[in-house]
Amino acid sequence: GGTDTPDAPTVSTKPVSEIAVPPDLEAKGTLTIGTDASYPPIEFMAADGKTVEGLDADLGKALAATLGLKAEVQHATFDSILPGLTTKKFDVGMSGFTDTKEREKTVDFVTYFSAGTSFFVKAQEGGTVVNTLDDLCGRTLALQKGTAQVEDAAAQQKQCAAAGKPAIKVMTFPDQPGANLAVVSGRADVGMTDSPVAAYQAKQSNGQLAVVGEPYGSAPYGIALPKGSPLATAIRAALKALIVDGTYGEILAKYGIEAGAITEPGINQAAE
Amino acid sequence: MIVATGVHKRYGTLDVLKGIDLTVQRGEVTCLIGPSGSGKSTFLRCVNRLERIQGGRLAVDGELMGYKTKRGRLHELREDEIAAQRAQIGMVFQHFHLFAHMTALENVVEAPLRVRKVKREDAVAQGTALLARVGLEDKLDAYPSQLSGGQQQRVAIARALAMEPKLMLFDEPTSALDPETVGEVLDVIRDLAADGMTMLVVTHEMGFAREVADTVVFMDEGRVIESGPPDELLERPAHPRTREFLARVL
Amino acid sequence: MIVATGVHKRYGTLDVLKGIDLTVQRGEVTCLIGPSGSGKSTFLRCVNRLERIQGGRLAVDGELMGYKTKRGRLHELREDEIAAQRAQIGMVFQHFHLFAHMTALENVVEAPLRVRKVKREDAVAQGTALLARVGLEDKLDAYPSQLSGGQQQRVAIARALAMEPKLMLFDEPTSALDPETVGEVLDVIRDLAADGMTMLVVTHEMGFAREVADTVVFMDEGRVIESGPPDELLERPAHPRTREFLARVL
Amino acid sequence: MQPIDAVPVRRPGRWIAALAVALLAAAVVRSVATNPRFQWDVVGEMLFSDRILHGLVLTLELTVIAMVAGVALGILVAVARMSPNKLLAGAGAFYVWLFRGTPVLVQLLFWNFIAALYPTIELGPIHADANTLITPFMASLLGLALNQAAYMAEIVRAGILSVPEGQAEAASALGLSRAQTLRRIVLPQAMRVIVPPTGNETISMLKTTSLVSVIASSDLLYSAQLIYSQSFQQIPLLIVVCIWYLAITTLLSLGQSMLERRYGRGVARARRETKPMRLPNLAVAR
Amino acid sequence: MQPIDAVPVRRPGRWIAALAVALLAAAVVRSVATNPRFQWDVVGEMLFSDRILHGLVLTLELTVIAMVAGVALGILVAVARMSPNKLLAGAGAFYVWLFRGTPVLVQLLFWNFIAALYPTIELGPIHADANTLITPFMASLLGLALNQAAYMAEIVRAGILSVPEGQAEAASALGLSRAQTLRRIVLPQAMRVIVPPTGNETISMLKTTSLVSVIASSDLLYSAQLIYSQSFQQIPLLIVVCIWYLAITTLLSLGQSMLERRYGRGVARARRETKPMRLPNLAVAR
Ligand SMILES: Nc1ncnc2c1ncn2[C@@H]1O[C@H](COP(=O)(O)OP(=O)(O)OP(=O)(O)O)[C@@H](O)[C@H]1O
Ligand SMILES: Nc1ncnc2c1ncn2[C@@H]1O[C@H](COP(=O)(O)OP(=O)(O)OP(=O)(O)O)[C@@H](O)[C@H]1O
Ligand SMILES: [Mg+2]
Ligand SMILES: [Mg+2]
Repeated sequence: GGTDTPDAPTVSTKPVSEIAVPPDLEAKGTLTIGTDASYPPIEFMAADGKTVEGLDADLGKALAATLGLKAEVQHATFDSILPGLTTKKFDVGMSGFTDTKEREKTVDFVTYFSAGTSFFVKAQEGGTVVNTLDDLCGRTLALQKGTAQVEDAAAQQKQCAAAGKPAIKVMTFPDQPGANLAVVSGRADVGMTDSPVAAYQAKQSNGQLAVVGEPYGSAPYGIALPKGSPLATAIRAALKALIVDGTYGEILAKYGIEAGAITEPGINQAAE
Repeated sequence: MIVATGVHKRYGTLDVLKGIDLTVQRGEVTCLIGPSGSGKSTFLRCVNRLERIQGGRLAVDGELMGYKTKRGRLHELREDEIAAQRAQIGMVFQHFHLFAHMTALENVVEAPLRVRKVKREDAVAQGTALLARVGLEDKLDAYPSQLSGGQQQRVAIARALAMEPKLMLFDEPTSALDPETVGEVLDVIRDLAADGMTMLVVTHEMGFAREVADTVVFMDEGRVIESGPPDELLERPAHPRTREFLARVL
Repeated sequence: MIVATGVHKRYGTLDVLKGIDLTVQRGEVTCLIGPSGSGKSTFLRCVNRLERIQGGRLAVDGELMGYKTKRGRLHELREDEIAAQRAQIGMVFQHFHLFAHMTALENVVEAPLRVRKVKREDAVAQGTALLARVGLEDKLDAYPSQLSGGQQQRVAIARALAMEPKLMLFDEPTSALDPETVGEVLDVIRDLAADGMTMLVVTHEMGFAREVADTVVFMDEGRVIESGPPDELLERPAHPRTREFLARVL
Repeated sequence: MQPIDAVPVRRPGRWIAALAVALLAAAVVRSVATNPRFQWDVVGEMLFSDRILHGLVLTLELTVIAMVAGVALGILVAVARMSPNKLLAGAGAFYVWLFRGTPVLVQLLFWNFIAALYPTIELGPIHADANTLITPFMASLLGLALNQAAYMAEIVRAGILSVPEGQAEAASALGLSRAQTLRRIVLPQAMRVIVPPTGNETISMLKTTSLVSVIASSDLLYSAQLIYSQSFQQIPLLIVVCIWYLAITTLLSLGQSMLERRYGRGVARARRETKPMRLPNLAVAR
Repeated sequence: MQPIDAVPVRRPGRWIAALAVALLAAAVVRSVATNPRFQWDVVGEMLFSDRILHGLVLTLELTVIAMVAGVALGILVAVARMSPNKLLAGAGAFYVWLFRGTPVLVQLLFWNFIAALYPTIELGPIHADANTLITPFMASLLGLALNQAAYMAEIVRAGILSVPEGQAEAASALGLSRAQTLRRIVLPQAMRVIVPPTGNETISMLKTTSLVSVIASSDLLYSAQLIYSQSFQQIPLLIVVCIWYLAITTLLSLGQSMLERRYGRGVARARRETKPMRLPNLAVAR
């Protein structure tokens, strides 16, 4: 497979003056965004090894511009982004975070995208067929550490037990490539990840992986902010402006993930 | 007991033994003397095949060391066959080389237990008796580092005797000892001689050689210069080199 | 040069020196003899303060070793002051203790360069001369491991002399050597004596003591038993313990 | 006897250093104990939680088995490297080069996902599905032990070289075989040199086992990471991990000094025991 | 001279072993070269790609700086541990315990996220924002070097203990100060024992640097991981990583043997050189 590097994003740079930016941020002049650039197409490292690209990078730059700030997109490991908000290393975290109740205990989210979860398996004749979460019982499932699917799998585990079916054997890998390799090598039967990611890696894998079944759920992606940050309303307003002026739609189209577009951003909208 | 004819030994390009002819009769004590570097230690090491020889023939008790003759040709012996030959020859080194991690008794019983496969209780009984014989009945459980040089060398002698060798080789057994403890070790060797053990002793102690040896052999530059009964060789050396050497050490 | 009065030294609960009184005059050679464990080495080590003493007074060239007197009280010296005292006393060890990673010349010039801060070219010139004096002009660049025992000990003597000491201490300088090389080292010490160097020599070589010593001191069990000119002490010892010891070593 | 009643040298530097260290220690302890960000309540709660203890057990299992196998194989490799047989010596050197030269991480991935390269393994009569032949636990052990063996081989070789040649020679002269000489005479004495770096290696291994996370095995550290990736209590969970590691390291260090004493038998001179190596006291101001 | 013209002992085991090793090697090479799953074309393409080379540079930088700092600090800690001064000795022992006892990963996280615990750092006159004072590169260095120093301290201590006491004593008797004795006499001779395990440690460090990925610094391995997380070419990229590590390990091993020769000066006896330690040839069937 090759590496598709989309053209530089076209971003509306016109500040929306009526949005109130917290004074300390205004003084600093830059919005520092933490992201783990190993999750294409949501975010990934450009071929130069320094620039972060993908939905979150482009949208983050557009949001900063709207707020009259410069954007600084910093690569960090997924685990370290939310703690980095507490230490003020980052102003916001944009790394395809699914807004969950559990996470809302420590941070606030401005929702900006709606992703389902897709199943993927090794592409082969008569391979594993998984259509719904219930089909997971008794199978070996490969996941990436810290993703929302880890919680989904734990919930489904209880369902399997309640239905008297065999348990899911969950393997949790530190990164998504590890989970993918587990599926390719037959170590795991099936993998589960956000739909846009699943589609992207099926395309990149040279026919080794295939997306199967129907995506389930529609969990919102959220921009993470320190708990109680006044920046939340500002970001929501800026995002709303980008949706209205069409910049939002352009960015999604660029990565072929228009399916996940939302119309009304919210704050802390995790599903029960 | 030892019959060496024309023994040659080379290290790389250095000829160390240039044709040694030497015979040691059963029950005899032979002392080997000569200046430093003359090849005395090397010859001793050849006798029990710690070194291979490059020419000549070397037999102990009628067996070639390291070879057997089959259909008129020499065949090298295997490791285990050489080990069996070595087990019949006791060797006492200048620096004792006691096994540092074992007590005196453990040093003595190690080879009987592992090589002769003696039962442990028999080996311990024999080892205790041997250590008593060299005057160390109260040092059975001492580690080498807790013993004086003279005591260590006596343990080394007991260790060699434990294999019930036919022949004992001594390489300057007293030259690493302080003057006061030399006597202890020489006494033990004197006793062995009195018991009829066949021995080849490299030594610088001329008084001892004169008293105990049946034959004294003088070596220089890898050759045997002359040999004979001690009072003859030490008092009336035939060869000028022998005379020169004796003048220096006596 | 050395004045020791009532020197006591303890290791833990073991009294090693039990009141040593001993005087060495400038330009004199004193030989210290005595059985193993009598405390000869310990006394030597106290003289240049490699060990502290627990009682008595020990002065070299009029200075207390390790202390100074200020307003009637003893004050301990600092490390660097003790090092300066030591630099005036040359010591030669039984096992040479040459610096293994340095050539003969490097061994000799090390202390002049670092302690006396002599210029390198001067140190090298002096070191070369000293090594020539002990007969090693052709071994300047040899490492200790490439030298025989006798050669190593001569380098050790040159190394001590390079600090131009007022006093030389020798601890059994020949007892780790093979009999043929003992002579080389004794010759060097003999020359030093002839040049008027003050020396305190622990030795087992009675012949040498008789020839070179001005005074022979016999020690046993941490005490000086008797002392006197060599022909007197060695031929007509007053004390039965001296007689017994001499009977064993001579 | 005239006693020596001397005024000791004044060492103000030493006192200042002592005071500084004491003050620093007090400040650190106070700050750590009172800083709420350490969340000591969570630490107490998680220390004996099931998931952490399960991780701990895997860590210990892997450490013990991998070290034992690594030491055993390391001895074989060291002996092979020192063999007079050129082929064996070459094979030993190659082994050390290959396994020291590649990261354990890659070795773990290789063994676990070998099926991605070789879906079935054929070794003469054996013909098996790679994934059933090599379970993830097996893969962890293979990765860790084979790697460790390469490092141990170097340590064992240094140990063997430290035993004076005379020892092996004396054993040969007594008629002991080469194998007996190695096992009874050379190795026990080499242990004195082998044990301290092996202690280092064991303590390292304890932490290295956490690399098995790349093949989705949950050792102590990865268990904690999995927990905090959901609960965001990163700091207290890492403290829990450190407490366990420190506890085990303490035990291992004790074990090490016991082994050192055991193999020091007969080596330390009696008089040495009362006289430890004295060393320049560099760091103290004069 | 009567020559010895003897029939050598037959060693069929040795020949069979040679054949087996040769066959095995051939099979492995063939299989690796022809298995398309290794994607050798990608390996060739990526080996000198910019991102990989950048990662390589960071790996080398970190390894060199962390090892140099670790060795220097390790010497200080070792000397402190062996000091007659109780306080210093205790501080040294505590240092080794703490840093060997906690995983480098946690230490790296600690330094990088120290701001989570102490948002501003106040050290007397210095008063700074933790995040600006400690950059990720600084954090990486602190974590790696402080940890390495603990392991090096043990190695240096073993080295110092291996130098015969007589050497330090002879130096004192000549009037050298304690510092001079340590620097000029004891340490140079200790190097012989220090160098081989330090080689092990350096080669380890090369790989340990990849832990800095937890603070998002892209060393060699993490650069490869970032690339394959997008391009899905995990196997060939890991091969690229291994090739680089093997190349550097080879260079380091050469450097190590040069150092060993340098510090072996004067130690090997002239006659030893022609007579290496002979070892039982265990693994060969008789
Ligand atoms: N392993 C070896 N490699 C090279 N040369 C050696 C070896 N062993 C001995 N030699 C050389 O062989 C010669 C004879 O040595 P050997 O030790 O047999 O002499 P020696 O008569 O025992 O002397 P000494 O009285 O000093 O023990 C010497 O020149 C020595 O350097
Ligand atoms: N560092 C030490 N710790 C404990 N005891 C010691 C120490 N050094 C020496 N001794 C003891 O002090 C006593 C005197 O030892 P010293 O070495 O001075 O004797 P010596 O007369 O030189 O004997 P030798 O002729 O054997 O060298 C001995 O009993 C010895 O065991
Ligand atoms: Mg010899
Ligand atoms: Mg003495």
